[in-house]
Amino acid sequence: MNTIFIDIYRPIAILMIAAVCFAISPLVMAWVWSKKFSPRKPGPVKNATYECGLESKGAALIHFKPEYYLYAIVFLIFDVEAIFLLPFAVAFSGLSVGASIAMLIFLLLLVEGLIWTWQKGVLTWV
Amino acid sequence: MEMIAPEDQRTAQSAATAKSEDALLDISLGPHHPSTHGVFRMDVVLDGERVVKLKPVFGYLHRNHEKIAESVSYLASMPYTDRLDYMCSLTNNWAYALTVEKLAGIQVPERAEYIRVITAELTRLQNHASTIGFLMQEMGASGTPLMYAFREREIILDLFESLTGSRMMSNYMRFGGCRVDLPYGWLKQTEKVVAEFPRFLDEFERLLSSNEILLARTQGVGVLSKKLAIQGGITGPMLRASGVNYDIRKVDKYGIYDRFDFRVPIGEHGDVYDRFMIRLLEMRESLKILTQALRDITAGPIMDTKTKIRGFRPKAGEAYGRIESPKGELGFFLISDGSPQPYRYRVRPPSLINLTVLEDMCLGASVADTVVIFGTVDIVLGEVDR
Amino acid sequence: MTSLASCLLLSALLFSIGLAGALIRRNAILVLIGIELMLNAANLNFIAFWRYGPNPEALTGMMFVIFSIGVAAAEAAVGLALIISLYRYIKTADIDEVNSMRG
Amino acid sequence: MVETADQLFVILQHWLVGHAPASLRSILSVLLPVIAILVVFGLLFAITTILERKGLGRIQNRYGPNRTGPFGVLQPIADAIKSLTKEDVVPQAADKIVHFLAPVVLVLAAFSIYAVMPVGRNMVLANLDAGVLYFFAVSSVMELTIFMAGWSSRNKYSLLGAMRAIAQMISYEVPLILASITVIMAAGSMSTVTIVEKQAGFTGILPHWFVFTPWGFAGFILFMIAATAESNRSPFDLPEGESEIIAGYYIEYSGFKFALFFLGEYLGMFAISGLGITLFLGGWSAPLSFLTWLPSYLWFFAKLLAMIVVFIWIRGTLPRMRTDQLMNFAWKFMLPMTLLNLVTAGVWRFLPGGLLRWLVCSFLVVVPYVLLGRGLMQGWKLEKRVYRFAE
Amino acid sequence: MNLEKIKSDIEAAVPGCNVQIVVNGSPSGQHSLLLERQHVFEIAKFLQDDSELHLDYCSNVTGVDWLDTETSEKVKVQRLVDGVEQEVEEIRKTRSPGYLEAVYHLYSMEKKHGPLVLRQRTENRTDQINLPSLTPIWRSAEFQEREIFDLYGIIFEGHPDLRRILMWDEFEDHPMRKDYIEPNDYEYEPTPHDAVLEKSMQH
Amino acid sequence: MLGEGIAKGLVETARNFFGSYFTKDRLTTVQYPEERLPQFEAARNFPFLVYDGGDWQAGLRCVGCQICEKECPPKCIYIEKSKDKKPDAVGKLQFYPAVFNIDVSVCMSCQICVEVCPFEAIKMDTEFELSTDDRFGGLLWDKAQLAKSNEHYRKIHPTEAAEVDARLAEEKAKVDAKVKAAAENKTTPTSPGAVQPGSGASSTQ
Amino acid sequence: MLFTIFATITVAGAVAAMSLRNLVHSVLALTLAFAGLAVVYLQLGAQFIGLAQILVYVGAVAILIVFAILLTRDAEATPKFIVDRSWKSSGAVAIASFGVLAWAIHHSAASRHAVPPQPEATMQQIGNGLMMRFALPLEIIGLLLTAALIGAVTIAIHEKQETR
Amino acid sequence: MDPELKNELSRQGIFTTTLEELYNWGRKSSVWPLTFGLACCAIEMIATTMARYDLARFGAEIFRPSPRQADLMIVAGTVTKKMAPQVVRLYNQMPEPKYVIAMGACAISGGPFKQGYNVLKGIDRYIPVDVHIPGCPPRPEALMDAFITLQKKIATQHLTGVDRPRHLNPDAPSEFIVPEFGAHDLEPPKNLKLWHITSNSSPKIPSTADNNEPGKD
Repeated sequence: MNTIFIDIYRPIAILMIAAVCFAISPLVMAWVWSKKFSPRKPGPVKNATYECGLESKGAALIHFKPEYYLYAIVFLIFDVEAIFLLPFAVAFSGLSVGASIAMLIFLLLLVEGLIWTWQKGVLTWV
Repeated sequence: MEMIAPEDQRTAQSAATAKSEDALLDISLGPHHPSTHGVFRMDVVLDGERVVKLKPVFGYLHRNHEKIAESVSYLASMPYTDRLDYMCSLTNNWAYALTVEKLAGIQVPERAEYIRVITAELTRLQNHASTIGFLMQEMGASGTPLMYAFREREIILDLFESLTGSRMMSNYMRFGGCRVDLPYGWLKQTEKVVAEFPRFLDEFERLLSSNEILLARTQGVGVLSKKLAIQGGITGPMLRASGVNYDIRKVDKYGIYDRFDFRVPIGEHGDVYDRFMIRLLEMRESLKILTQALRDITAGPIMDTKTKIRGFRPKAGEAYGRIESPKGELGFFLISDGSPQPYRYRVRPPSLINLTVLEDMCLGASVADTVVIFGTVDIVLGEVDR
Repeated sequence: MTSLASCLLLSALLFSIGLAGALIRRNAILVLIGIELMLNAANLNFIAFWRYGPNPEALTGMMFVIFSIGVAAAEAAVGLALIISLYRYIKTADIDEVNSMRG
Repeated sequence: MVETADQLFVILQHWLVGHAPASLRSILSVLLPVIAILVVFGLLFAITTILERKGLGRIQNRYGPNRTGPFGVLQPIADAIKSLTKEDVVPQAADKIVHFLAPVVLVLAAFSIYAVMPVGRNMVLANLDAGVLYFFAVSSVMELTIFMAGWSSRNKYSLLGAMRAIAQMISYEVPLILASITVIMAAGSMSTVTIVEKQAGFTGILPHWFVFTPWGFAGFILFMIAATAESNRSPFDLPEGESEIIAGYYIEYSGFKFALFFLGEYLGMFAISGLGITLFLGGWSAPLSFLTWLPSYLWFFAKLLAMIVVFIWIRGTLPRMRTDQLMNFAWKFMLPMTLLNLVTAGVWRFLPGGLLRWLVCSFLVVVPYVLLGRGLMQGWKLEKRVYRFAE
Repeated sequence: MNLEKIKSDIEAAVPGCNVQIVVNGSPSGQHSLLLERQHVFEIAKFLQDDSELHLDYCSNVTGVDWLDTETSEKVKVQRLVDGVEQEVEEIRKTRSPGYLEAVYHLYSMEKKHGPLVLRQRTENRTDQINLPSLTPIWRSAEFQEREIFDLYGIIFEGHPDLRRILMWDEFEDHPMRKDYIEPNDYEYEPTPHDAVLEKSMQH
Repeated sequence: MLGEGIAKGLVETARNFFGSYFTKDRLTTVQYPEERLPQFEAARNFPFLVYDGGDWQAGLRCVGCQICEKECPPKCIYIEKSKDKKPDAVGKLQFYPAVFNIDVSVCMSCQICVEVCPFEAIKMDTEFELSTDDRFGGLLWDKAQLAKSNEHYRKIHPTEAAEVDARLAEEKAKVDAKVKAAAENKTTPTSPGAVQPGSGASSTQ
Repeated sequence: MLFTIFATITVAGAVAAMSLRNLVHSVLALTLAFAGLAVVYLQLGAQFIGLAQILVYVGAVAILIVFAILLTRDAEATPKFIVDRSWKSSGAVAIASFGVLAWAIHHSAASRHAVPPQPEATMQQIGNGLMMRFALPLEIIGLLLTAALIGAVTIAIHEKQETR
Repeated sequence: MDPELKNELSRQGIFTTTLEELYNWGRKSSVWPLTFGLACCAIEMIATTMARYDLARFGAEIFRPSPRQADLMIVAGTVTKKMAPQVVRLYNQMPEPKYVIAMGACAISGGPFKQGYNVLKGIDRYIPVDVHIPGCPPRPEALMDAFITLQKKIATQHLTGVDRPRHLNPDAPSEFIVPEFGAHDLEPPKNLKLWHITSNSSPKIPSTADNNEPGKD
């Protein structure tokens, strides 16, 4: 089984490794450059958090409003829905009307949820 | 390194106590921020992305203009007025010259008045164009409208430079007239510019004024009610966008504005879109004035011959003079004690006073809106802080 | 070396880590993460049994996992909503404190 | 001859692999295309930066960079050298590891997408059965990296930008997937190669691209809007909204890490454009039947460049949207439209071919668009205004 | 606008108030009303609400510093009030305490007339420097009064947010006052001048 | 309709994009170091001192009257008057500036010095490429750096210079006439003793 | 060999997720565990499941958890004690359960089957199966998702209105 | 390298760019300014980037709003005492190599507002300035000239050796003291490590000698 696995995914794995190298190699080069020629000079002001030229006050712990979370819920549900839709879509050309209607019902169920949330005002960003 | 001012500490503390309740974020936009027109700073308290409190912080460009002016002669203040609202130095010149003329009772020759009107309206054109450009920049339009606006501004600046010698800091007007006469061919060139300017306005309107994103970003945002506008002493296009018909060119009829036929566009909603459109419409009206002024300008002297340039000493007394600068009512208040320097020299800066209602307009808006609303106030820091 | 046994062992390990986390950690979100891990361990079992089981053509195990992912998502959404709701009321996501507050 | 030109790189690869020692062959057969991807898209990134700067310049009545090298083409190299030798500042308060990982993982995810991108006939790294799903799975990792960047910087603006980025990207991911599903329904496969092959035929001289169907056209438009939002391009560039939150999530990044964010962002843009081309614009296939003699990869990159030009054009024109409008647009316009489009695609299959099908499906797409568009405009109370004048 | 009439109107509307007309000697002819501090608020309210005046717009607020030395300026203003009585004025010159002054320029947006100039004066320049704030009536005075507080040190009672506006909060001086001494940072002065030198020498 | 305005805007930018290849209006860039915009006659940047004739020391019109120093709003001019006198442009014996410094790092290019100068001695230059990394040396211009010939003045401000020249010539004629008249009355020149033998004025002329 | 690597990554991610002090780090580690698990799925021939795992868990659930963490703000300020008071007994339970499971796996007959060839599970098959045999569960899961959506939103929106 | 030799070699088509030249070329061709406008000069700075003058031609149109990504700080306008700490802090937060152009009279010396109580008399009291461009405000061309001057300056910097620029020298400081607000003035009023001019105790004597003094005996 491993052979199939390797055959399919080896290019992807090598691409990923190459991509990591691609990303890290300039950082390494930059590091070498800084060691060799241009020393890094950290300092209390230089490494302080940027805040429009003022001294940073307060921690950057932003308490977000629950809207973000509501959107995330709707997103999650529709993401999962997409997981079910994808195999259906692949098989769609060979499916009967009945199966398609089954999917339509599935969709309508979710649309119902969407309409409900819409009416609840969840989809309205405040 | 401790740099938090006591007032900041107070707000920090109050915000901290509020935070435990409602989890607010206080963030400062500026003094170094891409869209605060320089070094303005807004201390904003955010609830999510909604503004619940906004305190403008001034003084990052407080250049002591008034103090310096009180120690130099009347004439020497003239180049300093250029640097007040550095986008429109010619109207500043005019306001100052007008006030000194009031203070000393000087008459201005007719040709000079025409020149003043022409330069002031050109100034208004370039100021409004770049204001709209900057506003679009603040809406994130990658510079294109700003570039178009500055393309036109450069054409007008060429006129200014060929007349006054400098692109921005004209130092052109004098008590009782203007410094130099129009150079040869200037009027013709100006006529050409005025004739071609509507093309730019049309382009701008096609580019922007029906753009859905712009409509969505501006309509219903930053509404300023008529009542609050009057209360807060708002002037200029911002006031008129809120539905108040008050244009000092019409009210005071200073200079020779009563000779021209032009209209004052009035907004209804007082939102960002109105302020944007009022400026566009005002530019068209300015073009009308310019056409008339260029047609009617008379020959004659440009300086009142009785006025001395050096050793100018008005009688003791005081005068307040004001004009409709592109940003609003620009006033100068001078107290003379008979010496060559003004005893008190005060600028009534439209930019500063238009900011009075900034918080009221921004409450409940998002950060993005705040920046845009701030953009429509059209301030120049040199004038705000002086 | 991949075999059913190693898959199952990995699954058991994940399950135990999830269980340990869910039991030990005080933060409710981490408890939920632990539960999520345990669910994943179960999923792994389904896949492993589908792969090495007697009747892989039926895709039963796979289907089960698809549905399980759906259920897990629903669980996560509701669970986290509950935590947030709880946090809103008693300003903590610490289970111990929640317990102590309930007496 | 045409065939050779078309398969030039495939033949080249085989030839090179054939000359390599046997032990290296298998690895080399993968490594060559991988290196090709890195080089080609890395170069494309460089070209696009200069193209964008010059294109924006032209839109704005100016030249753009034209001094570094002939016509300014060496500008990206200068930028790279500058970035490489720039000091790397990591804020004291930052979460150092995550701060470092974020750009690396972003580039990793961005490059991984290209594994399923068919850039030409027989030129795909891995023809996965679930290729489109792979695309979405990997690109969803990019959202997380942006969060990592914004959160680890411990900066208010960056966190605000990161949250905006996530909210925006998750909101537009659903329409993106749903818009793609219509194509999968028509093609009956999630393999990117199969999808392209399905669009290879011609009727007369016109190709069988999915964009030339009512649902395909609507889907393409919706896909492109969602793609613009996914890749954080103007007018959806809120996460880095310069005029509001300064530089957004990468505000604290300097030196080459910052360049990596740029790289990742552009790679994401290419990838999503590539997917759009694959799904709707027939991938590598020629646009007109008499143009098939040109090599397939040329067509792909020509289409990609065209997409990039459109992105630049849009960026040069439009102002930025606001968070709430962006979100409302995603959930109240994009999502219903894509769902309806899904149904339209289903109806399309069950209706017999001919004019009726076109009419019905066009109707199904256009009417909701008009209704929703009107509704949204009215909901936001947007209108052209008339002003009164005082004399 | 007739200042005499306004004065009598005010005195009729706000009983017991004392309003003086300060005559302005310049050709501008903008004479002003000097208010005393007890009734300022009522007077301002009246000016704003009166249907005839309707001064709904406070354009400009200015702080002025009049030094308490025997300055000719101060006396000149007085002289103009008195017209020709120059000898009397010489006697008064012996003791003329300085004061800080706030000048308000009012207009009407509704009626489109103006300006009406109001003045308020403090008792002296050192300790009794409080004035009632007119911000509650005209909001446009908010920043301007803050500025006067910052630069002149007049404390406006009833101002909603009286903080320094232009200078930083740690700053202690009031730089627009006539006797303010600037910090000496003219170390480098390639074109030295009398005025600059004087400033440097003051330290 | 949703999208209509956006499309209009896109058309507008596209028109500008393609226009930039065809019309000068849509490609307004002037590529600075190679191409330059023509300088306007009125343009001004920093002052310079005009001298007549070939020798700047002798021909300097400035008489060191210090009016500009007093009137300069930012006080960037520093003048020390000479103790002796030398003949000026019109031949009248005048003082001259022993030291004339302008700190261009302070100058605000307001042209007030030019306006107040009764001797047409100080004029505005149009030179603007003055960037330097020498803060203290490079930006304090002394008399030698400031002195520029009348030809230069004529070149940059032809109309104005012509007027000035005419006026000066007139004055000179008047003075000449006076001198002539004086010479007819008295044989001795007005004040030859004031010109010291070692001064640059007499030795170079 | 490969399996060991990915299993190690998965376990390491899981352990890190459960033991790190900073919750955001935990989530990031958790995504690593999920990704590792997804690779294991791929290795087992379940391509669709593996990619769906990444899409749902890394792309959505992790984001959801991140939002939850940022919403419960004090959770990010690391508390002094991150573990339960009864962590010893809980740990023992976990270890014991692992022991039992491991013992069961070791002695199970199932693990001694011969390894069958890789089964085919194309998208086509999954789609057909989903729409034919599993159509009813599909509808039920649709219902469940809708219910979860409504339920979760109800719980959260309650807050939203309260904070206004 | 000897310029004649280099010319000879490049004429022969030989690629002779040394590391140092490549480094300097890269730096000078890609100078990203900080979005940083203070006053009047800022408008001219913006005008410089606009279509007529187009600073972008030099590869410098990427105005970065964050100091972390910027190379060049154009101090465009009057630096007030209230703003000075922020300017210095922003400068400090920029990563090396970083350059400063003091644009306009105000930034160099306080300019016309020099006599103001709240105006810093030159930004070089706190941060090192690479190029000064006088003018009030300098024309856009003048700013471009300053930019070219800066590019020339960068091009002549050496990678090693005693005369190497600050950012290559491990001992040279990269951040400078941020002044604090005092009761009457900034504390300290100047950075003594940078500000070499000692107080001119006899200010009547100009600090630079006049060479060609005709009247001096």
